[in-house]
Amino acid sequence: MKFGVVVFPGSNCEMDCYHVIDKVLREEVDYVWHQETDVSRYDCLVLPGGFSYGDYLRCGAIARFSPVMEAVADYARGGGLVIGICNGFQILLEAGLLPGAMLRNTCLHFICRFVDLRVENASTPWTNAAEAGQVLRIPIAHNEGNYTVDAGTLRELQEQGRIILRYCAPDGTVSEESNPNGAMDNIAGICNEGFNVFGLMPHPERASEAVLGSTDGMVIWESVMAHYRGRG
Amino acid sequence: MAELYEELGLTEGEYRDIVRLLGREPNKVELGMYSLMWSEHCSYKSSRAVLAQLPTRASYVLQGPGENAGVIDIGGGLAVAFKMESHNHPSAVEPYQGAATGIGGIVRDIFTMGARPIACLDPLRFGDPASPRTRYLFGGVIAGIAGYGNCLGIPTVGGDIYFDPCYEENILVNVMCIGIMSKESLIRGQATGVGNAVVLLGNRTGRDGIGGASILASQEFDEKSQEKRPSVQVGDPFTEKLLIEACLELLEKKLLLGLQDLGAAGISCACSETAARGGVGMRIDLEKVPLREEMEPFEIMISESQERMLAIVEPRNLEEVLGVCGKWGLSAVVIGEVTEGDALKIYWHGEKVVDVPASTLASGPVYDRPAERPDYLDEVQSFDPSTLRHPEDLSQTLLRLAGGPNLCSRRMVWERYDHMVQLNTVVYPGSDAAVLRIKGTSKALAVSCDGNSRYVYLDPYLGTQIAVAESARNVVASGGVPMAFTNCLNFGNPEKPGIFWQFREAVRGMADAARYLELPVVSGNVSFYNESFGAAIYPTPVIGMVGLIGNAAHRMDIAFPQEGLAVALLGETLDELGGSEYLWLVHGMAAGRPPRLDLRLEKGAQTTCIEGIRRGIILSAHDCSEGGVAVALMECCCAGGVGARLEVDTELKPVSWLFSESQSRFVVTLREEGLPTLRELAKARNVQLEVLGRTGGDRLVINDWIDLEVAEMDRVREEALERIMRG
Amino acid sequence: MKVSVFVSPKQGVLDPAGQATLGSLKSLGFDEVSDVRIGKYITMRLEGVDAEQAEARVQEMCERLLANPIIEDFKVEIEG
Amino acid sequence: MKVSVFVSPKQGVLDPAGQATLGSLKSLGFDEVSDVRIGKYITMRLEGVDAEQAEARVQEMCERLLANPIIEDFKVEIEG
Ligand SMILES: Nc1ncnc2c1ncn2[C@@H]1O[C@H](COP(=O)(O)OP(=O)(O)O)[C@@H](O)[C@H]1O
Ligand SMILES: [Mg+2]
Repeated sequence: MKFGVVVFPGSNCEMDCYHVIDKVLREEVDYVWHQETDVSRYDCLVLPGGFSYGDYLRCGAIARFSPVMEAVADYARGGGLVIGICNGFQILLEAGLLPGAMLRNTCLHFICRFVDLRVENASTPWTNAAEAGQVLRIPIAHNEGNYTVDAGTLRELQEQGRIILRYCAPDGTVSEESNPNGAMDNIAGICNEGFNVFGLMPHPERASEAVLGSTDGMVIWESVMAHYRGRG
Repeated sequence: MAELYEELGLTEGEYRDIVRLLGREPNKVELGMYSLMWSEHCSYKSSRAVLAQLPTRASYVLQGPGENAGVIDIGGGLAVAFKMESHNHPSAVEPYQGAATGIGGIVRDIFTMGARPIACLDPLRFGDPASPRTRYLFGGVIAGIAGYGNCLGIPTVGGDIYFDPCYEENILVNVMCIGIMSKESLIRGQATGVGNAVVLLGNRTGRDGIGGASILASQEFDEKSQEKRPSVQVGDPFTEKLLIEACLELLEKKLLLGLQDLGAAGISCACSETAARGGVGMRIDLEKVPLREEMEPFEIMISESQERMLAIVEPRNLEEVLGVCGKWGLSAVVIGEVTEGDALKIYWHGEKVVDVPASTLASGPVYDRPAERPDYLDEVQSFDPSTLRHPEDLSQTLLRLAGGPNLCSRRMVWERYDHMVQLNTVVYPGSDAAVLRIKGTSKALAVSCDGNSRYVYLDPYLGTQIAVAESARNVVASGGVPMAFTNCLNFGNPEKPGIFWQFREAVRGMADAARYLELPVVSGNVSFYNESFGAAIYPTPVIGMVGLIGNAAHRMDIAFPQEGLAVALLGETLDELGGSEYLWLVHGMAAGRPPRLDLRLEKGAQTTCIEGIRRGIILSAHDCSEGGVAVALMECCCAGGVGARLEVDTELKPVSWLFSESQSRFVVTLREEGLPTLRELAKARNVQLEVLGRTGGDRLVINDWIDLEVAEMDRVREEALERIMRG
Repeated sequence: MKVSVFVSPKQGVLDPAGQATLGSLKSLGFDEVSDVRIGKYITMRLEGVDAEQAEARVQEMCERLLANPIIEDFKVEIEG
Repeated sequence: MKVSVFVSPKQGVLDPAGQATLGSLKSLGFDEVSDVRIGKYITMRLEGVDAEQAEARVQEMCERLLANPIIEDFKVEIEG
């Protein structure tokens, strides 16, 4: 399976994603510079975390006009697998590939720590290796992860099973106390209608090696690999 | 010129030296450059002679002090660059931007050497935690470090924080950065090769910090500082991130001969230092410098606009260099060339405005300042803690320490920092040292920052020795072998004999400890004039220690890992409450003598601990520092969520055993069967080993002195800082 | 030509910064404040266009980049 | 009473967000833009004060909390 990790000026998790794909998953991987216009050779695109364009103006607002984003949009429309992590998620929102927008965390500061996430839909390309209701321990690291969307779209997301991950307590209870950033309905990750585009605030690449304290992020990588190989 | 040199902070003697060196009177621009380059901040004129006694060499030191950062060889073709720096005054004026640009500056020092920055640490000192000013400064500084460091994608993995009224007006913001590189990529801030191009990379130049850092850092701080406000530098972490990537790419492609960051005194400093180090001259056409606004030549020379670098490039590589910068969206402009001789000549639209020997700018005067032991020492040292009445309820006393500003958990701080990015952090903040794995090898680095200035105030020589020893001990407790350290020396006005004596004694203590423990000092920074309204801060040397863990599997943290383990104390506990946190928090006193330090025992305890870890006997380790063994035990319990039941047999009074800050001690856990070996290891080094009891349960119980629920201690520790900062 | 753009959080959209600022103002004793919303104040210069063209162009800039219609409203002012 | 506060980066102070936005506008083809600066647009309601009192109070709020006088300028507008 061949992954492409898209690099925007100011991305800073691209090397982490590359490392995990290359050294842990042992799959093929390239960096894709934001000025490239052809991404057709990849089986999955990763939009990594970081501060593209310094998060200036609004997170992801400037990056979404990078030339590569038109190619990413075409790729997604054709059913290609796209995962946006943290800033990558914000870029997908700004580009309209996923619905909604990000506000500042209600605590108004950056938060970097492990959180618990409940898998709400385990029959997606991104979560088929999990069981519905399974709790994953994966770190977040962001300033703007307070997801918001209009009521109609929220209902759609809920009804179509497009809310993939929600912040929860270690026992899986979804509550206000387990919401680190104020996100609507505790949303940590969502998909598009076709389920081929996935955006999430937590960083699975930071939880893919035992030495880093958790391997729960592997669920996501293993799911997408299984999906690609027709087993998902 | 007479009024001008005084106004610029030069003495009459210095002015005469300049005239003698030039063989003529300097013009205004030249004088301004000398005033900055010969300022304390840039020239180290008061400290240089004293610093000469520090040991700086070891077989593995690739670069000692004198460059942008120190570099050590860690084997396997890899090297580590690191340095610490202060951004105290700018942070007191504008905490967010001051701290942010502090991170920016130290990070540039690291990638300037050819290393990829892999971690930052931030030793901070604030005033009274109850004052609104402290809360404002604290909030701004933390946000600034987070705002800049997080954006760069460099994890901030450690630091330390002390609150003391002595820092009320002069907070300290020290920052350390560590980078990793292949040995061959080491590059220096040198200009070589006549005819080579001098290229300015990065942000455009504006009026930032004009008369800023160098002047601010070289004068005492009082009401006048208000007027200096407009010169505050604003950080642009996005451009810095691009600079890191562009410079590392340029270096990897071997396109640069020299690289130098622009810091204090801007272009003046970068040009004169690179030319002087390379023994060449330089011609600069100042009008080529890209500007944000209209500026005078003098202003351009000294502007401290951030996120700029100076590179020396062979003409045949120019096009490729500009190409790489263009790819990263960075401006890169040839502003001059390397010339024969040693003259720095600066032109403004063809007219020569400066013509001075570069070396005379780069090496300023050296002073041997008068030093005199200050009077306060006799008074504070003669205090005898044994005359005190101690509280009856020791559990409550321990809780009070746990929730006190200096000992409570710093989680709310490090959780605002991205401490995980780059996927190297394998022991998170909250332990003794942070541990960073080195991908592609079995190795890891352990890094820690330390400096208890109350000890240094009470005894500058001993206090500074302790800072070195404690920093090494933190590295050891994390499984690392200390290799080398950097430091930042924060002191008052060196022109005052009492302050200079503190400085001299502190450096002597650092040198002696470093020599005994065989730890070279590879880089550092001096910040003088930390005074306001005539009152100086405590003398505050801060140590930044780097150690190597040969096998990352041997990394260690402080948490009691499971129930049923033996809890042992390595090292001896003495009746030493002088200078302790207990004395400060409970009795409101900073007095007495700091704890003793026997460097032989220190080394013995450290090697015992390391051996025990390497042989897999020791399963958790924590050094004892502020708050004594009681606080250390509490931290071990809270970190692991595991209690302990301990029986202590001692002649000492309970408070002394619990809260004395005796040095050279570790709390360790191990399995029963490991005890005989650890006993042997300790005995061979004359180190005491005392088994205190067993881990287990959900309480910490020590004799009939302490009986506390782990969950309660944890809650008190974790909630304290946020509560204190809410006011 | 000088142009100002005012971007503000849409009615009904949460404004965490505004709420926190309101809280701080109250705790500083500014009890008369009852609602705070924080948006962006963007100023720019435009060259070689007249006011009418400018209006249209800036409108377009807002729609494409300067504001996010899901969470923000904007208004434009041309100073000439 | 409705009050607006406009906070902008002081002349000469670096404005990285403005620079990045300018770059982006240019690459989107808005060549006529020559300078962008990004500040804050704060709106609030004040109860039980008249315009003159409001002016003075908001001025104070700006100095104490809403603007950072070291790097920012501000202006106040009372709408009544
Ligand atoms: N300013 C800070 N930034 C990040 N981490 C910090 C900071 N201050 C303290 N820490 C972390 O908190 C832990 C406890 O610090 P400290 O009490 O100074 O440790 P020690 O006494 O072992 O030197 C350490 O892991 C340290 O790195
Ligand atoms: Mg320690």
